[in-house]
Amino acid sequence: MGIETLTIGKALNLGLRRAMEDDAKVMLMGEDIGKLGGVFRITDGLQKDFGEDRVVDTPLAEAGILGTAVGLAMRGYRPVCEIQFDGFVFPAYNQIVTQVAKIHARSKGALRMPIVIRIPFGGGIGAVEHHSESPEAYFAHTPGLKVVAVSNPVDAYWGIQQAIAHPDPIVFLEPKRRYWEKAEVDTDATPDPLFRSRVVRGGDDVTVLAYGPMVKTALQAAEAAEEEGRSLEVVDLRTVSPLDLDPVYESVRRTGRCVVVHEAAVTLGLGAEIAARVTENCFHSLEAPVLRVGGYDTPYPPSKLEEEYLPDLDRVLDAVDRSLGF
Amino acid sequence: MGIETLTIGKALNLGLRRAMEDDAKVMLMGEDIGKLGGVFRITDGLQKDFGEDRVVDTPLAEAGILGTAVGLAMRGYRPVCEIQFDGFVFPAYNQIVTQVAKIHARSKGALRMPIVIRIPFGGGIGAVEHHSESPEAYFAHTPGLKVVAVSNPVDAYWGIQQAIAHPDPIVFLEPKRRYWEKAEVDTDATPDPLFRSRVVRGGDDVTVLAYGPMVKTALQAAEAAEEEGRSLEVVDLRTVSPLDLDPVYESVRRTGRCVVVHEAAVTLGLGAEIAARVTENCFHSLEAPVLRVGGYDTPYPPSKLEEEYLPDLDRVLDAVDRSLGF
Amino acid sequence: MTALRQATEVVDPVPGASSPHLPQQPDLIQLLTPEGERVEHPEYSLDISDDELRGLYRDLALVRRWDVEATALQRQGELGIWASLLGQEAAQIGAGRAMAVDDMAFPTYREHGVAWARGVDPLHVMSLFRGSDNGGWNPVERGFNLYTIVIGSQCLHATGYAMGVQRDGAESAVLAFLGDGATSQGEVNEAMIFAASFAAPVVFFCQNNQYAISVPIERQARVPLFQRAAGFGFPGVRVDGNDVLAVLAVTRAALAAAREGQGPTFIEAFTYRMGAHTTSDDPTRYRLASELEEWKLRDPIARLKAYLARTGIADHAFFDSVDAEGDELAARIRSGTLEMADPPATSMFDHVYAEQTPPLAAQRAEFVEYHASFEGGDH
Amino acid sequence: MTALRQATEVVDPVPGASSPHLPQQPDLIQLLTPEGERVEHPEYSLDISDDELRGLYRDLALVRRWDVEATALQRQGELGIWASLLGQEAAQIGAGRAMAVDDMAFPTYREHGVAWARGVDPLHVMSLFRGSDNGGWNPVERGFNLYTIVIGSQCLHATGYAMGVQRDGAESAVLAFLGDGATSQGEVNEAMIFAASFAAPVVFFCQNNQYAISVPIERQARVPLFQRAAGFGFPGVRVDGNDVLAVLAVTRAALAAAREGQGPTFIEAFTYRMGAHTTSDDPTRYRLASELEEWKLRDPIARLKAYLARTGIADHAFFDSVDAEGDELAARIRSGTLEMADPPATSMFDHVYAEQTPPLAAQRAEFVEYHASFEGGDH
Ligand SMILES: Cc1ncc(C[n+]2csc(CCOP(=O)(O)OP(=O)(O)O)c2C)c(N)n1
Ligand SMILES: Cc1ncc(C[n+]2csc(CCOP(=O)(O)OP(=O)(O)O)c2C)c(N)n1
Ligand SMILES: [Mg+2]
Ligand SMILES: [Mg+2]
Repeated sequence: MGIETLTIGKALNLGLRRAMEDDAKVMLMGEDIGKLGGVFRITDGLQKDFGEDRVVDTPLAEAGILGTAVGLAMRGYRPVCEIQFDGFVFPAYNQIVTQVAKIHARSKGALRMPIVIRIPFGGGIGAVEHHSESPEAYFAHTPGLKVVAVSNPVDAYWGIQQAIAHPDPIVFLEPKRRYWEKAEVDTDATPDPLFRSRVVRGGDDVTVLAYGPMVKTALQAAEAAEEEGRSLEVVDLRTVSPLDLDPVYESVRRTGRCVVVHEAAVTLGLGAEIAARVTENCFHSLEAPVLRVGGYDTPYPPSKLEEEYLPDLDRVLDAVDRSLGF
Repeated sequence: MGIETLTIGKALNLGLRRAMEDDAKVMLMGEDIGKLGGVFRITDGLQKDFGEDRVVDTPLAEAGILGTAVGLAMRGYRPVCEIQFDGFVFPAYNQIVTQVAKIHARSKGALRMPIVIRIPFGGGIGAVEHHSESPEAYFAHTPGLKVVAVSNPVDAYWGIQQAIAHPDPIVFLEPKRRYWEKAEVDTDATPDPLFRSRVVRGGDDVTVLAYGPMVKTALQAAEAAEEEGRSLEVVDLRTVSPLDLDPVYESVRRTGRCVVVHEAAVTLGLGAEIAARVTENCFHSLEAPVLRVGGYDTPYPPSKLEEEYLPDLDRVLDAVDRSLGF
Repeated sequence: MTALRQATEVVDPVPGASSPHLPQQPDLIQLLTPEGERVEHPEYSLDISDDELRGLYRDLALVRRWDVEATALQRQGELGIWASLLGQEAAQIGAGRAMAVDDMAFPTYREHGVAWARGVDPLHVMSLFRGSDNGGWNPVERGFNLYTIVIGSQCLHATGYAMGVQRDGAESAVLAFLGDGATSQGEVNEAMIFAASFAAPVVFFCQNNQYAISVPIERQARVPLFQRAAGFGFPGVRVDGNDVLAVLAVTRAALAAAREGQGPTFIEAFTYRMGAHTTSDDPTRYRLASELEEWKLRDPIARLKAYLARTGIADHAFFDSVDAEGDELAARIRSGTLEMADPPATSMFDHVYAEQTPPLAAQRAEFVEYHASFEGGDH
Repeated sequence: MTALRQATEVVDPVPGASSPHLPQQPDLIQLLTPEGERVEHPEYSLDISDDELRGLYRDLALVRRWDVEATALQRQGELGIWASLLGQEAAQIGAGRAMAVDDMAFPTYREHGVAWARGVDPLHVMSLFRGSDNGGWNPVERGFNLYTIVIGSQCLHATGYAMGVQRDGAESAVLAFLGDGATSQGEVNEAMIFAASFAAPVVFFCQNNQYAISVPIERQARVPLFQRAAGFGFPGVRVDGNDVLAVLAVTRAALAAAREGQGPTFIEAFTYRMGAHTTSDDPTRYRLASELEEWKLRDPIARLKAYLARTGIADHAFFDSVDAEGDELAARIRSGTLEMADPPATSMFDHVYAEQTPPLAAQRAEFVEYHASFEGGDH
């Protein structure tokens, strides 16, 4: 195909299509993913082309989707499950945590669980309750799962294919409010590996970490900071579990300061783990504690308040200031 | 009643009894809690004395237990739900996270959710899969819930009563492998408040934090350390959410070193949050990074390996050594 | 095994019928035909005054008018989203009006008609869809819970509430609303199991509007939904959900049975979602326009109007007055929505707990301080 | 509402029967009476050779012998816990022997009889209850999944596996095991919904042993469990679970129907847990000894033995040889269990992922280093 300008949504759609072409065992399952193409149209056109046996509109039951995916995986299929919105993954929680995550270990490797759980996550779209959640820490705390979050069309296109080809279960987080953001995707390129973080902007004063929708926010903050003469290094974590922090340690050893940004509630969000690890690994280089910018420890608020709840450029800069002022 | 020597299990039983006597709206719900008295006998004799309407053997469905508890709470009852083992709370996860935790906020305070979710948690009892889990971080990351963990008969006796009387939903963690440990309980005393941590042993060299079953382990480590001439201060966190860290900050500012111990997997376990906060609040006092001793990032292993998996005295001392050697 | 297979009736397209989603007569309880003819049913009769009949018409017309206004307000950017009840007015008004004052309803996100019948101010519902709050009426006071968006979760709440009613020795009943899609959720089935086990005074009122967003009912169930209940040990009935009289009669009977200690009932109100799933939805992707056309012939309001007009129970003046009242209501909803103040930002910290925690209080204080810092205009 | 109420049959203590848990004849499929009389059933016949009959007896006797040995080993501290199948041998052997080689079973934690029938080495089962691993046989190879301990979760796996069978165009079927208590889990009901929706080749085999630990079946269901299936749109049958011949016939028929594309069946095997729930349980707290005594009269092994002996299909020599074989098996299980090596500690790190992660590899390395430090004997 060569180089194309794609939105994140379209990149996912094409990535799914390519994965289905490459491997006849790949199946999509979920609510409204067939004729409707999913509420975000990520699976648009796929049922038409691959048939109802490979793009399955399921009954309205998330435990059912994940539980049958387990059986399908045992039978050699590679189910890609769409959870319609982040807040609706919880009925499937038992299957994910006690089954999907544990079956490889339970069977001492005899059974693989190449299941991808696609979740459009995060807020900022003016939605009603349960449509703006960031549940990644629940999964990252669960051994046996892997968790990735994409932030741009290139990673979306390749990441979904890599996740589907991967032998372990992956929670694949899609930044729903960025679905419509565009970039050039070279479909002939060699992609970066899935489980690697990436420095997306070099800088010297403070290391800022983000993933998914917050990468853009972090980059905006870096631009604004530049105008004030401050140089932020921005890392797109890309992989939430396992964490790939070696490039972060390297960066923090240089900058001496670190700020982590995510939408999830700050308490026991990814920032907690990253702060603990960065402090352990860079103790003597740190000139300030790792600071965290996240959602407040409240339920996601009604949408009229979401701009106050979500980390934005200003809150990132405020943390940068506090770090520099420490 | 005065002073009695009670096991944790018996203290809980008496505390439940007293709560039921004090308030006719208190109800117990769960699997096998009636005639059997629960698989750990914590509710022994209560159905006989309070009847089947107040001590309810439910159908075998955890979502059902929590979901009906929500309705009962709306109707003015105070349901105390027993989850038979930690690993079986996950079918109720949706109700806990999307309903129990959010209804107070959703209703702007019009509805209260005075629900207690009792969970015997943690390992060390030689059980099969799913009977040894430590799910506290999942709940502590969920705004709207409160989470406490008791470590001794006194806190068990008072804590369960305080939790039941409290207006917010509380995940009440009982250290199952310590159910049979005894202590004197003065049932006429004035109890400590529920949401406060407690220094249970004074010391100068390293601050060691633990909760639930690990408090005993931490105390054992402190004793062993003393023989080697090291003085550990041990804090029983007691409340896992909200955290009560002021006494910890005070301690760490004195010792300059901190070790957190829990059975849950280290990644995104409570140690992560505590490390982040302690570092933020005691940055200039810390002489070593906060170190964490926890379960490995693996599923809880088959019981023949649980002693290797669980933090023990030696692993705590090893972390203390590493902290002192930093 | 053939004998076994026979035992169950599978929903196959009715031969000769143009849509698989049309009501199948044998099971369907009806008191008013699509043409507006009053018919008798051997088990369900309805004693109803002319005043009450006009009241029902007024309810139906006003909630439809509200719905139209809300859809318009959403299109104009005043609501984040709107879940239309178009076509389901009779099911909702029939059910809502069957309730006694002390009864309690547990709605989904679409029960605006029930909210209306329970006396909830439409502006409370608008504030939810506008994103100002999550509804904000007092559920217990109104006998009408807040909208529940996680599919099916409210069925367990309803059952638990009914267990509380039982324990109180109260003579009231609980009405749990759910959609056809919701019947596939584990929690909904657990609710029926608990309700049966405890003989709880709860009635499950399922609006089978033929779709869960794009997914047709055949994906959720291969046999009529009302038959599900028998498997759990309590009665299920299918009522013409576009017939407000039948819905009223059937729901009244079920609630009465519940109050009398006879336990749960499952009501399948056979109806049709005449609009999109929500304003974000595009039904042309998954259903034929002809299906909608056929259902328009069964419109729940038209048939009552025809009946009232033909029998003379209502005249032009009445219908005109309802129209005028509808316009007033719409105007009030519009201006009320436009004037709705945004909630104070600190409110998100204030209702997380009944007893605030020190760390959250500290977060709130930081939040206030942080925002105050902007007043200085530093950033 | 009385007409509605009539529609469902409630499980009430059978008048005159001494226990509510005794089989009610009208529904129960039986081919061999408790007294060991062969009877005919209008729908189910069984063509079975004498060799096969003796084989079934051998299976029943050997799995009971295994069970006795395992219980003893637990008492002696060699197992952490044991879940006895006592009383349920016929249900399990009948079901297990009904399966074809390519069929796949999804057990709970109690299906030792099915494991036996599938050729799983008993020592694999022992290693789970000993705490050495979680079973460790290869599920797909053996057509027998690992034990699943979270109640009901395996029913969805079975349904998904059956959906895979469908997609492969394979001629095989899936057997999902569950208990009576499990029928209350949302996931189990979702499994039935998915199975019905996709007409998946899965048979739900429910051993109604009357109790979920201490909770009697009446708490889970007010009507016979097999009736649940009709509500989901597929057939349900109740078979005498202590009659190995009836179980075999009924399960064979259901699996054949599944293979032929006729979709799911629910089988309720009406039986009784003659022992404790597990070795940790104390049934005297919740049930009367007299109930057990009555069920002893329905013992699944005694009735087959009586039949074989009376008809001369088997003689003393045969029964003696099975006893001897049982003792050998028990000895092998005992010595195998005692000799079982503990797993290497590092194994807990090695199977978390198919592709190990760097942080976990690092944790493993630290673990190894930490333990090596003890060799020096420092602590
Ligand atoms: C647990 C859960 N999963 C998914 C959704 C997203 N969702 C919202 S409405 C809907 C369809 C509901 O269909 P139905 O129960 O028939 O009700 P209707 O919308 O037709 O009134 C879905 C899938 C949700 N709200 N909750
Ligand atoms: C989800 C879940 N909740 C609770 C338990 C604890 N538990 C183990 S066995 C059991 C009873 C199961 O009863 P039933 O389904 O009838 O099977 P049986 O043990 O009688 O064979 C319970 C409650 C569990 N294993 N899983
Ligand atoms: Mg619907
Ligand atoms: Mg049972």
